[in-house]
Amino acid sequence: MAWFRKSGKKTPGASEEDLWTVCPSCKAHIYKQEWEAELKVCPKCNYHARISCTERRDLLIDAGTWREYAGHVTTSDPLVFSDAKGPYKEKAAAAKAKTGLKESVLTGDGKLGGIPVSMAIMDFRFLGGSLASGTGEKITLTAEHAARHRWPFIIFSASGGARMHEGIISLMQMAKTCAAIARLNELKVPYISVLTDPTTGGVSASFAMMGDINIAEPRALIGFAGRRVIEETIKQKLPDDFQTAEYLLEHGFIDHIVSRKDMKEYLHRVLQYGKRR
Amino acid sequence: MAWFRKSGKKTPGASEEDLWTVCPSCKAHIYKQEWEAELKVCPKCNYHARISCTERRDLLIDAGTWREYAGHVTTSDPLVFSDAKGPYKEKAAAAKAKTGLKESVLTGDGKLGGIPVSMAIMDFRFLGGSLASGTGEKITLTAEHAARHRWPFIIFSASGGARMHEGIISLMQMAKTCAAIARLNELKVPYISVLTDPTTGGVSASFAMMGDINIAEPRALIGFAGRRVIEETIKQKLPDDFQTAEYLLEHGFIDHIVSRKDMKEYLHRVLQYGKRR
Amino acid sequence: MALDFEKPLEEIENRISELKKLNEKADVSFDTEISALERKLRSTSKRVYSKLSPWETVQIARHAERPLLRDYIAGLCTEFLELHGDRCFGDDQGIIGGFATLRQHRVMVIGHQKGRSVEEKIEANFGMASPDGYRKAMRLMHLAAKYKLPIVSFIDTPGAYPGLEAEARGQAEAIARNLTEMSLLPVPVIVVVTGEGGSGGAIGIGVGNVVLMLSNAVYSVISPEGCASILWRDGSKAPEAAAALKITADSLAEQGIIDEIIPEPEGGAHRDPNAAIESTGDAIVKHLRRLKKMSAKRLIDHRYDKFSKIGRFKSRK
Amino acid sequence: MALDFEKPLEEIENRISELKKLNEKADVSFDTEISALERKLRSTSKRVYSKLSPWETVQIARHAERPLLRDYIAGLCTEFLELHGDRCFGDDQGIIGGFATLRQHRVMVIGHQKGRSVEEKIEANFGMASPDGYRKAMRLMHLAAKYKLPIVSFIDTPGAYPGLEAEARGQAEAIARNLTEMSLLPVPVIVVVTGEGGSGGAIGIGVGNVVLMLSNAVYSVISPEGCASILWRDGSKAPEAAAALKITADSLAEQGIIDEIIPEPEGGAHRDPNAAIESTGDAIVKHLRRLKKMSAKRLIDHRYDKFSKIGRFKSRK
Ligand SMILES: [Zn+2]
Ligand SMILES: [Zn+2]
Repeated sequence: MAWFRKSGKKTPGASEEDLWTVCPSCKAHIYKQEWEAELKVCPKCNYHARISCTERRDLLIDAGTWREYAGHVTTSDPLVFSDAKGPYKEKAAAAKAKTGLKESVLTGDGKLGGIPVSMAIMDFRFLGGSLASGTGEKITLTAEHAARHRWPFIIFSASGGARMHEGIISLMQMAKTCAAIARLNELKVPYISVLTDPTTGGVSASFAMMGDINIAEPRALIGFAGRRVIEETIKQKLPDDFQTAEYLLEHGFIDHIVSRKDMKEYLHRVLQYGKRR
Repeated sequence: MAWFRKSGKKTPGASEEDLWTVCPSCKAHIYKQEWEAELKVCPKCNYHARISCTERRDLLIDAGTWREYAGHVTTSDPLVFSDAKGPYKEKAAAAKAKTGLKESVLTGDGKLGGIPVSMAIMDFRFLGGSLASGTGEKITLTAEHAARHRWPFIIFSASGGARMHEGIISLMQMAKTCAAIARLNELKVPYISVLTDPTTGGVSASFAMMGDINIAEPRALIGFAGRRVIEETIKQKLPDDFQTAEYLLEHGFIDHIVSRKDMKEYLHRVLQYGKRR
Repeated sequence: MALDFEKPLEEIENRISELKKLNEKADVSFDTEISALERKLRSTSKRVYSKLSPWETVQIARHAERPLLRDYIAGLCTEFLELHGDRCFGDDQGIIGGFATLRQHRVMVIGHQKGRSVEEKIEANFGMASPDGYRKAMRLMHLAAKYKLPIVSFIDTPGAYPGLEAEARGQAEAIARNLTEMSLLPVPVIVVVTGEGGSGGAIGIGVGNVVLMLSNAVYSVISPEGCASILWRDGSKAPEAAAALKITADSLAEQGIIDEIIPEPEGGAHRDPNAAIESTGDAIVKHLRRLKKMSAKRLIDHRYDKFSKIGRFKSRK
Repeated sequence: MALDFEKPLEEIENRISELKKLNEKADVSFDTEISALERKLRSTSKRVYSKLSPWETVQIARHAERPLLRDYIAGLCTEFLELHGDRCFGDDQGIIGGFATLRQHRVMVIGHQKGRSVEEKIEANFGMASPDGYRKAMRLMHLAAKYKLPIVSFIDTPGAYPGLEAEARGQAEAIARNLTEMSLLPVPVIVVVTGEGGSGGAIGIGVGNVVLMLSNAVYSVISPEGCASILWRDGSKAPEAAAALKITADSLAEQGIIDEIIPEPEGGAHRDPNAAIESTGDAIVKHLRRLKKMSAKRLIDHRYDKFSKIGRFKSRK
């Protein structure tokens, strides 16, 4: 696989820890090379670990065909927000430095098995994949770009919800992005939503739920309200499978659960049905 | 009230029975004159007894404005159907003789508080208000008539469901009438559905449920499957209020419950909002 | 599993196989007798199946080995991407659907699922769909409209599920909405009645530009048993009711309700499922080719005309 | 029911009423003292209310006596025909709606209902709507579109209900669908934030051509308490969070999110509900007159432009 990071740091005498990784779900020890070869999916329990937007892009887009779109858009600080841990500006700067991204979503177009597509891929590492002005703007601009070219639009969601630090403007991105999706519907441009771990709050309650078909990765957490908030509200424990992809499938909100290794092929198949005719 | 029948048979020395009627619901004895003055609504328990299509028309349509439409349509016997009790033809003839109607629905147009409306009023006395070729044809023709004139269309349903005696053609009237309603929607012509006791089976599962707003008379029986069939299927007793208008209101299928005496005024109010603008 | 009226055939078949066994063991040859019996089997077969009563047809339409939706999909579609959910409450298994490539045509397939094994049957509620099934079907049909995909709808249900929950969540509303919204679909809709066309539960996904029907399928306003118990006050009069209701493909063609009868192998589709499935595919593709040439507006008008003329009253009649 | 920061005012008010009582009984007159106190009350009032902190504004926005949707309807509408049901599952009372005649304009009113009495509050789930509430609202908005009626949407909710059932029946889907479908409504949509504009539960009926806001209402991506417990890890830091989130009408106007601030009587709408309600009616009618002149296409484009420019990135900035 093209996208997994070469373990460049490995030196002679590397400790055991460098060779093994621990599955965050079942705690099994997996040989790092296998972990990467399995696309960060646990071979023991099928846990789909979170991956970066570029890793995901490389898994899906034909080599050499990706063109970033709206890449100039970055975070804003309309409220000059600051909390207990300091200014939002610094937090955002740190996120940028850590990830090399300018916002919580990577947007662009490319070919998926030869089919031109427009794509937005959220990255949970960037401030929890939160939806803020830049995120909404990038998704909207890319949806409009897709509309102009009549390219199918695919969003991979991974988000804890709206980003508080940009206040009401973050909330408004729910309406803004959904309006862009509505225009795709009017133009009969396919829109596929893929929900990955986690897709919650304002993202689940906007574009992520509005796909022509909604696909999820296995066991992804998907929901509107947080588990703790719900338990406090209803004063009872929630079932274990609550807000999993499987739970949502059963309740009618997800069309299909697709493993990471099958995702590209599945999307390619689906897109055949959305071809212009 | 113009519509109640004069008790013309009353002669000197009439027995007590001629003066009193028994409420079919609470079994209270009601003075006949009161029963009629109350529009056949029980003053003790608010039971709305079934009334004929002409009684209902006279309650709603401004005097002198009614014009029957599609009045030539009558029953057909495409299957030359006969059952244990004899030929359908005879049954239909008997219904016609008894009611003076040609089919289970009265269709036409008139003014409701000055507003021109198209209307279909089912009559339970005519073979249980069953939906057959003539019923569906009359409703469809009248809906098309309403569409041409852009008159609001109002259906009063009262039906046990599709009429078996005309076989599959009765079933097809569900699709036929709904297609006519769909055309009204396309043209933005208001369609109000009023569900009266009983509205079940193929009528509940077609035009009766498709009003811009669905209104019901108090305690009307409304449902898809019969109570006995359901109890046999699920092997348990159903709650008392099951399939009542009140139950359907609670479950989101009815907009409002309107008493018979308020019906004309309520419809008149609603129609103000559906005026062409 | 022979049906009652198939007993004579079963007897002949049994005798043939006995003789064949003897043929292998014994010195004497029974070839002549076997040939005679086989001739008799063919003629008896022809006689039995050519004059099936409507009630016997019902038995075939409900036959446990009759091909089901999953068999048609497996036989006709090189690809089936099942889609799930009504986006509102659940994912009923009484109606399933998804993208399918049917003999090279990309379509949306929807249809009743009855289930073959006991587990499947329970999961699918024996093909009796709930409101979420009808709502899922409508969602998929709207998706087909967006993607300009023809819709192929397979009908095979005893009826919509008559349960408390189904009533509470709007069985009537769900069917009514489908009837209304299907009438405006801007894509070809081909309906195939493959087994039982049970009342409102059937027509709830049955508003097509063409309605095809297998030769031993039935399609009825009410089940023969239900009709018998109401009009004869005796459920055992189902055969009489079945006859009176005129629910067989021949009768429905005469009544102008269906557009084409798809011939089944002698004895019914279950005696040669592949042949039945192939014939069904042929018929679907034939109509698909024709309908695909129509504009969206023409398709909608065509469907409207088709249904509005059913029961059209002719005063001279 | 005085709020904390209103305590000084309450004290002055109490002394005035004591003196007034004495005035009646005693021979000496306290008129001079009373006049002085009344002057003091006015100036203190002005001082207190003119520099309310965001957190104090939240208190006013949530005030138990603040006018609720039913009060606005009673005050502004000569007729309200409440309509019920989502046609799918139920009739949530957290959002209500119906035909209304608002100052002679026929409109569709929808909005959150909080309830005044304990019973009403429980019935309305304290204004926290469930998916059926959002679906009912959308159904009524589609009906308004059919009837070409402007929509007036009143926002006053702590947020969408975070319950197990609400999640299971698609709280996220219901809100998302509203956001999507509201953007295409071919009629004027006027949104008024009258009290609490709580997050997704608020915007779920909040996609308007204009968004108005009462001067002491708040509108926020998250409740101050929720924000404090996440970002300060201390729920008691809600006042700080309220300030940081910039959730008051003034701040939202500065951010270009709302189109007009509806002035409230000094001390808040609850101190003179009729005045607040009348001002709200004035503002609604003003915008209604303007929007009614726009074509369906223009209204849709106008709404799209309004929202798509929120958070529009300017590279030079
Ligand atoms: Zn694992
Ligand atoms: Zn009574």
